[in-house]
Amino acid sequence: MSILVDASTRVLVQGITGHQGTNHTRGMKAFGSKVVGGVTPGKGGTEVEGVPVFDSVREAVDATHPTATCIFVPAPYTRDAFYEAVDAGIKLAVIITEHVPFHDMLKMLYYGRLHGARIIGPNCPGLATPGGAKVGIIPNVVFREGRVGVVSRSGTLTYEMVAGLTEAGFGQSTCVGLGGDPVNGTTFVDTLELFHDDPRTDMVVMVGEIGGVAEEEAAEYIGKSFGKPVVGYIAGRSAPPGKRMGHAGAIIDRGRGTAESKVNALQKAGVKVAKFPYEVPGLVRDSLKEIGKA
Amino acid sequence: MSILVDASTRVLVQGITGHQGTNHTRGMKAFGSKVVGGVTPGKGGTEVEGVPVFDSVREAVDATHPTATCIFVPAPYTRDAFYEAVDAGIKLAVIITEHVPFHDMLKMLYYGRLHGARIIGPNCPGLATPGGAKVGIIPNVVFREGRVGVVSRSGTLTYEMVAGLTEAGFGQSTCVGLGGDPVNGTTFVDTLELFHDDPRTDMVVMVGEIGGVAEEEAAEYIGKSFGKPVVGYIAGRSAPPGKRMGHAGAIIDRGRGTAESKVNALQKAGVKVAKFPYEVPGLVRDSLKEIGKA
Amino acid sequence: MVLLREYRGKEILRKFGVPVPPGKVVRDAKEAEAVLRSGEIPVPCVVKAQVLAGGRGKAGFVKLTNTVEEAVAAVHGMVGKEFKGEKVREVLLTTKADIGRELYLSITLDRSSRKPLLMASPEGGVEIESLPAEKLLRLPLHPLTGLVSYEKRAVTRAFALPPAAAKDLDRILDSLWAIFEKEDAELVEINPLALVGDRLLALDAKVILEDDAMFRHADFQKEHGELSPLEQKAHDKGIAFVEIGGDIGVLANGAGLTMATLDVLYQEGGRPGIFLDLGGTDDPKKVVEAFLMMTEANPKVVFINIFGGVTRCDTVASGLVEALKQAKPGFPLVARIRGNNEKEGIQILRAAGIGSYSDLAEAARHVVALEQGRASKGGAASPPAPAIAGGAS
Amino acid sequence: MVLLREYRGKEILRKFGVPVPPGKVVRDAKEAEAVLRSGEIPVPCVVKAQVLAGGRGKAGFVKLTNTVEEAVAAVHGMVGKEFKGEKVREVLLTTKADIGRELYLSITLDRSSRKPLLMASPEGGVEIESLPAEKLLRLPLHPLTGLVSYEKRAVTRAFALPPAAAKDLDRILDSLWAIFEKEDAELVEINPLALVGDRLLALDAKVILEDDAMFRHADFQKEHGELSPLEQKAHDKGIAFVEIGGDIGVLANGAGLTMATLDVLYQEGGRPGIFLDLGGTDDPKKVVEAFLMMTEANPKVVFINIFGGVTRCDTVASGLVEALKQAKPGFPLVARIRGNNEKEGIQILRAAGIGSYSDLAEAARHVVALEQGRASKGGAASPPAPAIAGGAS
Repeated sequence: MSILVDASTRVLVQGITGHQGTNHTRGMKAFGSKVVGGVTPGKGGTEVEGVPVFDSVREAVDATHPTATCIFVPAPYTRDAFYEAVDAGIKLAVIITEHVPFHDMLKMLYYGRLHGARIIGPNCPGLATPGGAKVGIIPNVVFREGRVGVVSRSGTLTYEMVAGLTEAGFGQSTCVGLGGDPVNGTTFVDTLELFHDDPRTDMVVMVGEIGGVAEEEAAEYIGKSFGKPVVGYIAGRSAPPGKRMGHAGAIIDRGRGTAESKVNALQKAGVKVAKFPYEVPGLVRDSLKEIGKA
Repeated sequence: MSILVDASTRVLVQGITGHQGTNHTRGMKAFGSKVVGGVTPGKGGTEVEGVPVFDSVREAVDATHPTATCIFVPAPYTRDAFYEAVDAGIKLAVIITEHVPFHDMLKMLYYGRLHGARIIGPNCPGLATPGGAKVGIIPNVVFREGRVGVVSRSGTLTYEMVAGLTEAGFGQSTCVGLGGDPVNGTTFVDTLELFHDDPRTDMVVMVGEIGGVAEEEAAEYIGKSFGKPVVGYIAGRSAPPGKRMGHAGAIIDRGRGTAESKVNALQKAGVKVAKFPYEVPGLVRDSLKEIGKA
Repeated sequence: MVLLREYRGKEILRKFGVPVPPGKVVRDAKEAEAVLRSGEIPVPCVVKAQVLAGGRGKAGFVKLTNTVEEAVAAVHGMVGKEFKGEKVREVLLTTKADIGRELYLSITLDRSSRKPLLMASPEGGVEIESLPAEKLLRLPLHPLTGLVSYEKRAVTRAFALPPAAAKDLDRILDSLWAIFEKEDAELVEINPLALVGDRLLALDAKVILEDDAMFRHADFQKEHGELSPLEQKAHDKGIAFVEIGGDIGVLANGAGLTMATLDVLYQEGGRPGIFLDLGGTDDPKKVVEAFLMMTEANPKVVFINIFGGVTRCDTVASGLVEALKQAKPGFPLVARIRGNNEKEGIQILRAAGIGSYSDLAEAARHVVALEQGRASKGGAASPPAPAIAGGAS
Repeated sequence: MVLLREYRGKEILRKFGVPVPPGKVVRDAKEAEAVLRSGEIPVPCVVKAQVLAGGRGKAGFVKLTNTVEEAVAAVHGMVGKEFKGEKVREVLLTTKADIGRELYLSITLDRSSRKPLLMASPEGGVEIESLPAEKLLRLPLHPLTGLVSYEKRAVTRAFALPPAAAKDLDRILDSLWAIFEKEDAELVEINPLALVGDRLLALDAKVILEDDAMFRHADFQKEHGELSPLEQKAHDKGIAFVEIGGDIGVLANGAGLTMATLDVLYQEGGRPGIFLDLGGTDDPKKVVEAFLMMTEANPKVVFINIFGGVTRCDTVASGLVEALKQAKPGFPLVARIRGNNEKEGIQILRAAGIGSYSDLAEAARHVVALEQGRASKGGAASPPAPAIAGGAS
């Protein structure tokens, strides 16, 4: 087992004929993912990396029965591409595209929820189950099969973390990059709930950033009901304060959202928090020892 | 058992201080329904028929924990009243109001679905489980406890039917008035599915009208998987043809929607179709005999 | 249902950016001549009677004219004529377009999927209704997202247009959705949408707005040209009133009960001609108004069949008694009132000398007997003594 | 994030029907005098520097003036001054309002509930941020329904206004939602919303639009007054660039990795001063541009920390080598590139004489040693020989 994707996952690539779409189709196939089809309007009937291209998601679904879609289409068209996937019955959409307006994302989020479709992203590196499937753009070199779950709001920092784990000998069950936008389709808490129920995941590494309160909410969930060890890292301890969002920003956050607040909340919930990325593997080793798995 | 409402149902009345709201609060209480609260903005703190009135649904929910709401507010405000009920966590809304724009109803339908909230109506007489609860405006005099389910698109014709059953000695498990508008929150098929799973319902009386294809869809469902006897009646065999909706109307219907089409579909599905309302009790008797229940 | 005539539909299309040919509405031949002579609408031009019913082209109410004289004659020939019961009061003069292809587009409500339905066909025009199903694209739209670009692409692909027209189509589809949504339409239909050169042009428009949503469009000027004066009057008072040929007036409440009543009357050999659906009311004044309206329609006999839910039987009975006092109608009256406050209602009627049936078939038989002169005709104040049943208790 | 100055925010409010006091923007004292003498803005009037940062009132950048002379002097005293790093270029002259009460209203995104959040307080004004939580109404709105009337009623109740003002409030709330939704705003804030007599008036406006949604607002005129010229240049090229005081230039990809890099540099005692987040690119030209921009900022040392996902290491390496050829920078360079096509990238760098670290801490220590002159400084073409680790394979 694993969460969200595994060897049975059938991947559709929306925007497959674009530069990114083509490159990462190759990457996903190299990882071992079953990329069954691609969509680019007007390019139906062609092939990319041996994958058949369709004019519409409906046609691709009818012909190739994908179970997940990886969306690379430009931001102005992302929302409609997602609607198209949902309307064709796809229940997992990984949105790589960055600069999707959050107004669009809010509508997508609830439209997806209405149809039981989950979004990972947008502006995310996707997710991967080593030995199973990758849907997204995380470099293949960093992975190794194993039992540590990874969930991260950052893109490249995720790669850094996973590479560090792999080098230290800790394989991963599934790695999920949630995306760095203000509104994520799937949150830390959502992902932790999945890891909680996954017997193949012994513990979780959680990579957060300053801003928002998703890490604080995760801490609350972990403290209450998670039960598996968690190692955390929060990027941005030394970052300069961001631009203010009028009075409203200050009122909403009320002191939350800083690195300090996040680290404190996580520590209070029993999470071992690394000060620097390279401390993570050591803390993972400690955690696994404590539960007798290393 | 019964469907949708029973003795444990706690009813909220939105628009309780209006003429209709007040009258039918009295009616519901006389039926035996637990009317726990009412809402009229600006009238919070007062009482109607011994029922406490609140300014908002949220306050009413916090104080009285209703499980269903009966909406009497005027059509221009119905959509917002429903949103308010859903946002406060209510999962069953019976909308009596007529002349609700279908554009509003479409939005309500999917918003309700997103939150797991069911709508009965709009423009409907509501529903009642004799010996349990009534949420709506069906006259109390017509009911009798029993094992025949009734579902109808018509208002007053429902009363007529139920009264006929009662006079003939056939009590009802639950009577559901779906409403006569083009878009119903709950359809024949939805209701039949509930009756299918209800051990207290031996058979169903279904009252349809010309227009739309809800009866044809019900016939398809009954033919495939209902399993209990159904007696049907379709009003409007002799009605003059309605005004045409451009070419689109003709194209959409393609011959369906007429009394003939509905009667044929129902008969094909094994439904005994009455030609006139007063034939229904006799057909119910026949059906119950056939399954050894009369 | 607020049906708009072609030119008003086209005004809405134009407002939302759909290209329509220049046009001018005239009310008589003189006005037509002035418009044509001024060159505002050049000849050759198309003369189109502004009526609501379909099929006017085949009936000669749309004419292509080549000279001012021809056009003026065509207008003259149409104004004042009747088409399917509607008198022609306005005629649209519009420029002739050089039609390459005729396409079909519409958005309406699909009751079955409970979604707006976009229908599109590369073969539009008058024969659209007999088009085989596979030539018609049917796309259910989601009310929460509106028209999505992949759906537009599906139409574009089906239409196979030159690039400029394809761009027009994209915009027209957005406009169509905007009209449906923002104007609270029941139907927006363009048939034909014509390919003229390499551009698109809406040559006809069928727009139906939703009556119930008119509270959001306070500035909208209503026009119910398709209603008879009495129907219009009833509509304005919130009473559903339909007149067709027949002798029996039926005053019932609720569409279902009204229809069932007709079914039974037909079955008994009667000819119901006026249907008045009170709807849900418990305002006695509305009952009085409804009854007075029924009196104006002058039926041979009136059957009052009420089952009270929102409507209370005593309200109906009081209203009825009051109306009889005011109208002193010459026709007999048969009543059947049941439901909420049934006993009180029956008592009020009885005090005024009106009996009330409990059984529908029996009541209907008596009505038909009165219609056919097989029962004694009395004034409303002295109806035939009906069986006063106890009703459901 | 597109921050708008007060007067532009008020223009949007006005467009959506929110009442704002008359105002006129001037750029110098002479212009101010002309406006005031003409009576377009009468005295007494309020003179407000148009800057983006908050707190200008307390710093003397908002002045109530009673005569034309006072007002002109106030404008003269503000124009050209700096407030929190921003030079005052525009001053708003606006009529004085007789404020009865100050209220607070805003809609912004609540990341936690993933919904727009309406915040309202009957006690607005400058102290809003220190207001106790119970005086602030927080209403999460649903993106699919927008602002619903029961939510408006909750605000109306909390504000307890006279009837005319309550009506104003109802309309203002609708406008606020419409601005948030239709203009793709991140924030619409009115503070204070003033009760003047028995009516409401928006005396200030804070509107932030969403940069990412600008494709829907092609006509919108952008203005990024808060950015330095280099930051602005970077922004236009889609590169995130931040300058604060410090010596080390950091060129990384992704916000998380950039922040983690800073964290490590600080930990090692360094003073990073310029951050350049390449984002996801595999266009070598963008790498060249980014590096040239970094050169313009003139750091003591540059640390390139790339982990390739969308970005490919060989692309970055090629871009880097090309940029070095063009720029011939005077500062030393430390590189760490990992991820997609890592080996190819390292090889390209090595061929150009640049080594690449694998270990982040080690690389950071070397960067800081260079910054502090503790390591040999060479040109970019001859960096200190780093440990070239194999990287993750």
